[in-house]
Amino acid sequence: MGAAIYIQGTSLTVRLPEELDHPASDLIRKETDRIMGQTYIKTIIFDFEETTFMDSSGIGLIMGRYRALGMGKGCIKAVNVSSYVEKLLHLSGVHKFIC
Amino acid sequence: MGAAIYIQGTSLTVRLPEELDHPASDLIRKETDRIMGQTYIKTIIFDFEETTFMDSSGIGLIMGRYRALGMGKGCIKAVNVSSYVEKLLHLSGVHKFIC
Amino acid sequence: MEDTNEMTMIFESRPVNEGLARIAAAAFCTQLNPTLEEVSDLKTAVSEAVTNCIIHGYEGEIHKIHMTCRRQGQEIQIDIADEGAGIENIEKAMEPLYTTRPDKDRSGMGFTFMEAFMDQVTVESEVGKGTIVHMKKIIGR
Amino acid sequence: MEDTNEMTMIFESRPVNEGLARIAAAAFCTQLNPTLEEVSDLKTAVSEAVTNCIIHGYEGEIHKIHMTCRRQGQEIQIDIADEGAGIENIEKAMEPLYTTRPDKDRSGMGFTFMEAFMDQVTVESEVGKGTIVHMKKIIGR
Ligand SMILES: Nc1ncnc2c1ncn2[C@@H]1O[C@H](COP(=O)(O)OP(=O)(O)O)[C@@H](O)[C@H]1O
Ligand SMILES: Nc1ncnc2c1ncn2[C@@H]1O[C@H](COP(=O)(O)OP(=O)(O)O)[C@@H](O)[C@H]1O
Repeated sequence: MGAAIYIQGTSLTVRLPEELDHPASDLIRKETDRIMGQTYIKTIIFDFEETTFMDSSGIGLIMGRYRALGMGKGCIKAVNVSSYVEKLLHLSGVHKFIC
Repeated sequence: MGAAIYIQGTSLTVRLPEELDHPASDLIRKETDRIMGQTYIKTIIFDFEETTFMDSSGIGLIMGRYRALGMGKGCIKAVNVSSYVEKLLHLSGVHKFIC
Repeated sequence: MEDTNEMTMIFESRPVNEGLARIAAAAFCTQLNPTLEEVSDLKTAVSEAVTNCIIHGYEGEIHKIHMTCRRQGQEIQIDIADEGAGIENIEKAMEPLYTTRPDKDRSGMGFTFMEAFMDQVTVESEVGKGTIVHMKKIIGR
Repeated sequence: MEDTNEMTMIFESRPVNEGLARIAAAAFCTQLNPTLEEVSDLKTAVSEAVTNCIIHGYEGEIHKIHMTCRRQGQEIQIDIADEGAGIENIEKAMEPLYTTRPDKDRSGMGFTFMEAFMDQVTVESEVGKGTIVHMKKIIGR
């Protein structure tokens, strides 16, 4: 149900929750920022496997992490993306900086 | 999702819907009454397999069919009853005239 | 953490809205981490009260029903009100198996179920003015 | 068959109620036999409008949000309103990527998503008075 975050070397995997809305995004943002303040992270992998709902708060979360990685210096990945999440990533243009 | 009704000889099987509430009970009542006006029915089997929600409208449906069968002349059965449906059948006393 | 919350839903007395009221009350209640059984209890109680507004309060006419859900810690309060026919004798109405509409296959178990599934049920009613049912339940005992 | 219906939900501007509003709007819409995609579209649009009331309208303070859902045949209308800060320049606010809260990781895509997923979106707002978003969508095209 909730999110889970794993660190492997310089890579962070965020298993996103079922509903990636404003309160869920806020929680994940705080947790990833905390980790990135302690550990050098180069890659963030967002795993959408469980995610059945998302709104623009999820887009804000990804954009913000992209900025936090230094705008293209790091790498953002999105995996297990449903056609619905895909639609939102495209509409927002966020898919362009997913590597 | 919806209800389904089958006739086999003098026995009627009613596959109850997921939500056995007031509108659902009304529909089933009309359909069973129509059938019982045309065909001689001695046994009614209520199949709760799909039913995850019920309220007192479902109890009214069973009581009414019991009356329509001639108060104990026929036989009412309840099959695939969950513990939740069981609770409502007991609370209402309807389990006493289920044969 | 937030431990109070409130919402009111105002909807037309159409049978299709009985399910809507159940879903909204159940969704409101998820904040309290209820068990599946607690959710079922709540949905049944809400369903009884809303069905009564539609069948007995408004007798099939389309008017407004009000449902208010309030949370105070682990207690949930639900009020369901109509401005319909009202109840002459509340005590009698609350007896098991008592119904004024056996013709509609009502079982007379509505109030009995509400009382069985909630911790407290009180009814205010005035003939010609309407009825309000107050229900309370502690979640997570 | 009934082909009109209406409900209003009034709830506090707590983030936990964003999910409640989505569920209620989706449940209201089931009468129109929507596809899964239509339900997702509706939920996203409702989520955007309600989140905006909470973050921008009331800036985290707890006040009331109103959501009205109306059905007319296969059309669903949803109005979502707050009595908060209001919007100075609506045209600018509706531009993709425009946000006044980048500090809160807002993407500026809220109105863009509402417009993408609904057939019609209009906004009325007055600074210091509040904002109302009107949305329409035909279900089952
Ligand atoms: N909202 C209401 N408005 C008017 N009368 C009501 C209302 N709710 C209940 N009643 C009266 O109380 C009686 C008992 O209600 P209840 O126990 O729910 O059983 P049932 O709905 O099966 O009749 C009803 O038959 C009706 O006469
Ligand atoms: N209900 C509202 N009350 C006040 N301002 C609002 C409201 N809704 C939107 N706005 C303003 O419009 C801007 C754009 O909104 P939107 O497209 O949803 O993006 P975001 O929510 O990501 O900022 C917001 O940043 C805010 O300044």
